[in-house]
Amino acid sequence: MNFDYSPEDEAFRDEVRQWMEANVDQRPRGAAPGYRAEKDVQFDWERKLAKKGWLTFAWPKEYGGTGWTATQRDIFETERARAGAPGTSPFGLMMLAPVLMKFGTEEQKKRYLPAIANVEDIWCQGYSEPGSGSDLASLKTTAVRSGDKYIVNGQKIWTTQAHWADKIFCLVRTSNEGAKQKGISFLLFDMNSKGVEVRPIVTIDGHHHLNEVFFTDVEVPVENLVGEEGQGWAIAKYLLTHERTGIAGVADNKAQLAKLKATVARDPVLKEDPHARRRLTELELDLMALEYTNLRTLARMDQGESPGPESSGLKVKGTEWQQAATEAFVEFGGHDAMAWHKQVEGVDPAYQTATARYNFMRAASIYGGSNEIQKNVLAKILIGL
Amino acid sequence: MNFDYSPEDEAFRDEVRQWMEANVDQRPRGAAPGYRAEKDVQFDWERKLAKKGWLTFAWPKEYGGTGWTATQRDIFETERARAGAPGTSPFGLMMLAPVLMKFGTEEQKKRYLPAIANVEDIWCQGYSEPGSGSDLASLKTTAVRSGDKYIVNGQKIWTTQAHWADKIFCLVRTSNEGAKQKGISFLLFDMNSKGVEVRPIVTIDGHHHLNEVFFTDVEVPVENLVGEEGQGWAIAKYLLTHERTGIAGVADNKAQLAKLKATVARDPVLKEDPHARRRLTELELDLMALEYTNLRTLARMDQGESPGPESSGLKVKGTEWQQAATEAFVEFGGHDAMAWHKQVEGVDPAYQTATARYNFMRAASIYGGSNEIQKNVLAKILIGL
Amino acid sequence: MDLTFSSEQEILQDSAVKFAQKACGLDQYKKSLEADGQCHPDIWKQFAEFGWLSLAVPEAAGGFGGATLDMALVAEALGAGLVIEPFVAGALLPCSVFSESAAQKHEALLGKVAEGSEQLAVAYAERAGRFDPRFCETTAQAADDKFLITGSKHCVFNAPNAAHLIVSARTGDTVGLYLVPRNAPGLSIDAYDVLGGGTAANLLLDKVSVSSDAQVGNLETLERALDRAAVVSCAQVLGGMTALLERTTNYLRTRKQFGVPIGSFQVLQHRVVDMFIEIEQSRSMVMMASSKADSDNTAERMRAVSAAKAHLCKTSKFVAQQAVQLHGGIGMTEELDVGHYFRQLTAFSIRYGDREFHLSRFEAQPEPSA
Amino acid sequence: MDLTFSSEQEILQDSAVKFAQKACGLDQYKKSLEADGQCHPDIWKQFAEFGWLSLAVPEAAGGFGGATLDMALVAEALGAGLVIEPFVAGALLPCSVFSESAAQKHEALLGKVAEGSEQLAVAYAERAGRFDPRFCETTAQAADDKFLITGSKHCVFNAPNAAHLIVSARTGDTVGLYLVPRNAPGLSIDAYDVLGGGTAANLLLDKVSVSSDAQVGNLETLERALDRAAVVSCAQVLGGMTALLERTTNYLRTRKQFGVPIGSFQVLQHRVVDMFIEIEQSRSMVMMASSKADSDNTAERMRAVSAAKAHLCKTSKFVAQQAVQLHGGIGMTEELDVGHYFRQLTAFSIRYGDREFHLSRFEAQPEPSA
Repeated sequence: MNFDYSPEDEAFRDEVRQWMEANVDQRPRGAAPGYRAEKDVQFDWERKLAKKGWLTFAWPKEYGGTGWTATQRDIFETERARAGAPGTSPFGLMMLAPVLMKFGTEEQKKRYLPAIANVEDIWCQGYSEPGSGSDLASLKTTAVRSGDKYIVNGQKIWTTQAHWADKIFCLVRTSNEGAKQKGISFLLFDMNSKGVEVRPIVTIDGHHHLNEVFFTDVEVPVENLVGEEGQGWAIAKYLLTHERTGIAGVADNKAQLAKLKATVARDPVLKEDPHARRRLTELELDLMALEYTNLRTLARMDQGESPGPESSGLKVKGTEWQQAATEAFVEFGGHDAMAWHKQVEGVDPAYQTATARYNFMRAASIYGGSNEIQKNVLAKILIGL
Repeated sequence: MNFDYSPEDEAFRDEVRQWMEANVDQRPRGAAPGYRAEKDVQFDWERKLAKKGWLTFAWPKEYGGTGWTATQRDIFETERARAGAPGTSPFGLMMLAPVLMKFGTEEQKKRYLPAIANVEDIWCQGYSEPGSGSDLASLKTTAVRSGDKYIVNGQKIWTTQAHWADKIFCLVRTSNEGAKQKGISFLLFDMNSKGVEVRPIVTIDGHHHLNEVFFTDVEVPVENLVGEEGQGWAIAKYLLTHERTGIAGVADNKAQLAKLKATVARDPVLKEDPHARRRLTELELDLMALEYTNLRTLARMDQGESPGPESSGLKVKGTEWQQAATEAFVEFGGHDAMAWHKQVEGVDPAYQTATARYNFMRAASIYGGSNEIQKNVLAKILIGL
Repeated sequence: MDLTFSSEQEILQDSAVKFAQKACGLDQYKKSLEADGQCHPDIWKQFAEFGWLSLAVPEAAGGFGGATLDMALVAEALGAGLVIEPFVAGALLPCSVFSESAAQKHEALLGKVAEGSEQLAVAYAERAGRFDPRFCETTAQAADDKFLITGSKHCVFNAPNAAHLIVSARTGDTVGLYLVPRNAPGLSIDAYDVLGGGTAANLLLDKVSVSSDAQVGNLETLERALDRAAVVSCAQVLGGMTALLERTTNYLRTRKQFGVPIGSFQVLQHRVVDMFIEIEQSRSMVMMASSKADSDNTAERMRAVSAAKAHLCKTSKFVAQQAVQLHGGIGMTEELDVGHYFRQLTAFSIRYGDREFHLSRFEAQPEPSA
Repeated sequence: MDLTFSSEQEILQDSAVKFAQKACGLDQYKKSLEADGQCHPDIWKQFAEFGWLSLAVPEAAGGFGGATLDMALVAEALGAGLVIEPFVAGALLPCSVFSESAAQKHEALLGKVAEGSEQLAVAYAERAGRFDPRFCETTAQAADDKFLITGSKHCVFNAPNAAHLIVSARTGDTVGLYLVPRNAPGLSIDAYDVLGGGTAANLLLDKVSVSSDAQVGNLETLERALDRAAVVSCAQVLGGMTALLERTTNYLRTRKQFGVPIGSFQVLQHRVVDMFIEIEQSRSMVMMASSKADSDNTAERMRAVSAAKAHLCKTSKFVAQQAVQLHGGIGMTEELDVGHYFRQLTAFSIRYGDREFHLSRFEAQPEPSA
């Protein structure tokens, strides 16, 4: 048993690192996790990756992906985060794409996958509704079949990058019969369809990442249904279990810790403070535990196995860590973290956006299934009542 | 608004302190909270207090008590703990006595109260049963009326000092009709009655404080019923809300903190360690919050009011503090805390019993209504669902 | 021990609570954010009319000469009302740094503060000293009957709104406080809005000349005033914590998921209980510190204030985080007041010393005899 | 990256798991507590027969010369089985301190350890140094072809059972390890049982004379061996944590209150989930440290071991406390194994360095390049 990388993996790491060093724009951009990059920064970067053939780093070769192992993907992400580049926007690449690969028709694959791979289509995800958060299956947005179209009415909320997106994949209700999960379908459509309206939600970091999206008699061709009617819930669940390694955010967390340590090291007061040092140590140990837990999952996946029980806590622990780290930035920043939405001269760049990131990162334990919901699911497995 | 003690209270404190200094045996006895004093130590001390007239410090004057204000009682407890003396055994003095004062017949008061005040009767409490812990109302021990007697059958558990006790006050089931709470009655009887059997329970501190008590056809005169048949649950609830100030254990906690600080101050390694210092500081701040919360409750009671909402968290926070403090003793002790049930030469007395106390103190968040149950009750009040 | 308030204090509290309920809250807060210097003139005017701006002005200068507790009672109500006007930074703190003689000398200025026509700000922190008022590298060089002040000051709350700044500066071993007009030559101001509302600035002072009677206080009056500011801020944040608890219990009663109010889930119930318990413990600390903030025993005062501030830095964060978590997505938005309280509570953890500063200061005080 | 075990390791693990399930548990534990030196001869004999006592004996001395991981696999099973026999303190740790040449020289002694007929103990800690093996005020004074050892040693685990003690002592700037017969003149032993099972002693050495070939190792071999002991103890306590989780989930399924299994209460459900998550994180740390405990890079080794030990000191306490809490009263008794695991987990937090020691040591290591 060892955690050593193979010579091939080490060579791969070198290659990625060199490329990142040559290609990542080093201006600070506030592109750290929880504080999304600007639209042009995000997609310029994705186009650069696409040109290199690395944008689809998580896709299998048959769909034009890299076909990398789980370990290689993790190395790539680690080097990407280390270089300070933003993560790829997940909605098309990591969420819709695997769904289409598994459930899509040939026609759908041909139509959508290349446009994702070439950063032509920007996607967003229509899941949550005002009345359906943790209880997602109670969603009410309807899609009523009418000839060769669905007529969609309803409202989605918390829709990240809806204001940037060309297209949306949506969970909609096609039936009210039987169990509520059974009436849900998975539908794709254009954001510029008639009847789609996007309203911004400004979050407590003072920025606009999220939106409400309203649908009024939106007409969607029936061929935009993925899978079958009523299969939407199964598709959503498939997606949840499909990719678990990214969920802990280890790659970005490691970059955050390195940044935090470097910040303290150049802070004349904090670098001598045993309590600040101890806080870094505790963050580092917790991150090591997370990192090696993630490696266990990677090793299983490289062997073709599913993620083991170790992976179940990754989301909970990963988001707790991210929240603790952003909190540390604020506290280390002190007065330098007080300025709101203004770059003040002389402030360490690490502290510049500290409060906005701390504020926004509170969402990490809410979205994608709150940590309370995660624990409900795990409890069911452990206790089985 | 001020927290200053009146000159009268200060004079009272001086009086108590002087008496304690003159009368508390200073040999270390392991009589710290959570690690009960030996029987003779406990009751020799109580007899000394009784002689001084201070054993019934929480009783009203009409029953031969001191009639002290809540603040005076707190001062007394603080000075008692500061001097290193054990707290009074609560079962007769603090639990049965107020029940009898409120619900007892004149005959019962005359028969039992003086014997409690003179340390002639040692009492224990028969509440919990193997199947009835948090769900106390489900208790199964039966008392069946037969002429002028009740015939008691069943089993109690976690009975503190049952092996010392002359008498027991018991919740028993006199009816299976209607709501389970309605069939419970409050009964007193002798521990040397025929059919009472006491079996020791050794706890994880390695000591015998607790017992199982078995009842087989125990005959109890009907005049030993307190209140009426079916009133047992109401009596038990009265008792729970009767005395809330002692519950946080502030007096003993302050003595513990002083001991912990003194121990660190004479430890050549720890006294220079910023992390040990910080841990003491955090304990001290948490205890201050608890102490001043307790003072708020005392001030209300001195005004003749009931304890306010501030008092609701005292048990939860108080026991958490006690557990944190005993844990600190173990960690500060290190190797010196490893010896099990043996006094090893050269070991600081504070570390001598550290692990046993830490182990036993885990019970603090379990007994008297676990902290989870406490929070259920509070949630009902706050949310009201 | 007497934990009741005087009748004057009850009136003060009552009027503040009513004002906050009637005139404040999210809508007013949004207007205040848009107002000049994030201080809405209507609100400030009412502060003056209630007499709150003279609470910290010494009687010798025609003020109310109030106790810290008086100010805490007002601040708690303002905190519950999401008020961002600079009650502490613009009036209470600066008025409290004046020595008695200086207050008399500057009665006119303090009168303007009391009537709401001028604001002040205290410039004591320097970047390299974090929160410590004793760290002062800014110098005041005596020259003829003037002082020349040179150095930099960090995160001076309310400086952009202040007609005069009160700047700490060292002459040899002594730190004095000097009244500096905002437009004094040699003074440059880098202004910014701050987290949770309000403004601040970083200052550069290059041989700023002030007259010899510009000294209005010293390190001792500064530390006493900062302690008062810390306690009053604690009271203010306690108001915010209480408001968050109320919002959260309401939300848990009304928000339904899975066909039931989410308040029926035990994990969320216990979380609310934890918030409640922390708030009650915090209230005790605020009462304790309020009662000792005006003590002549400096060590006792510092112990009490640092204990309370350090404690509330922790508990306010917990309450703010849980309030957002229990509200879920809606708690993350600017639409609800919850997120704005969250920001204010976060800002509190930095204002007038963070937990680390106060824990260390607590540790530096001599132990009281017990 | 290869997280599979070798076939030898799988066999080792398999035999240990089966042995622990079959021969160990609460009944055997109680017998062991009553046995001489809290080490039951039947158990120890089987340790020898399985070859576990030779795992740490160098091949050069006829042993297995195993990796730390081998020992960790056995220890985890023993921990799950509530075993108190001194696998680490009496065999693994002392056998690991021998330098290669010393091991050859003392092949006979090590052979006896491997066959289970003798036990050893390592005396390195001193009260004033807490857990630090570099703190060594005990001296070894060279005299003719002998050393005279003088000083005191603290909490020497398994010393009461040891035929020979391996004592660290300083000669000038160098710390050596010396084999001292238990009955050596000048050596006095204050023996005691320890929390959670096992024995220890405090030693006083007054010019204890040993021959010059009694030196079996040095500070470097001691620290390496202690790191191994720490990792193997982590594995052992991981076994205990896993057992506690299993006991607790079972109890939650079967214990009824208010007419339902208590496992239906969400707060208890989430508590069990927290235990599970901490255990999985801890397992990752143990795997990490096991894989690095034999590294030639001392800083890497120390970082890895201290990270794991510090982490498990915290998580094991959490798991132990929650297991007792969720069991309620019955978890507080000696009747159930839960309370005994609790004691063992508490003892673990002290053995081979507490969290504070390992956090500080972690901080003292140079950062690896990333």
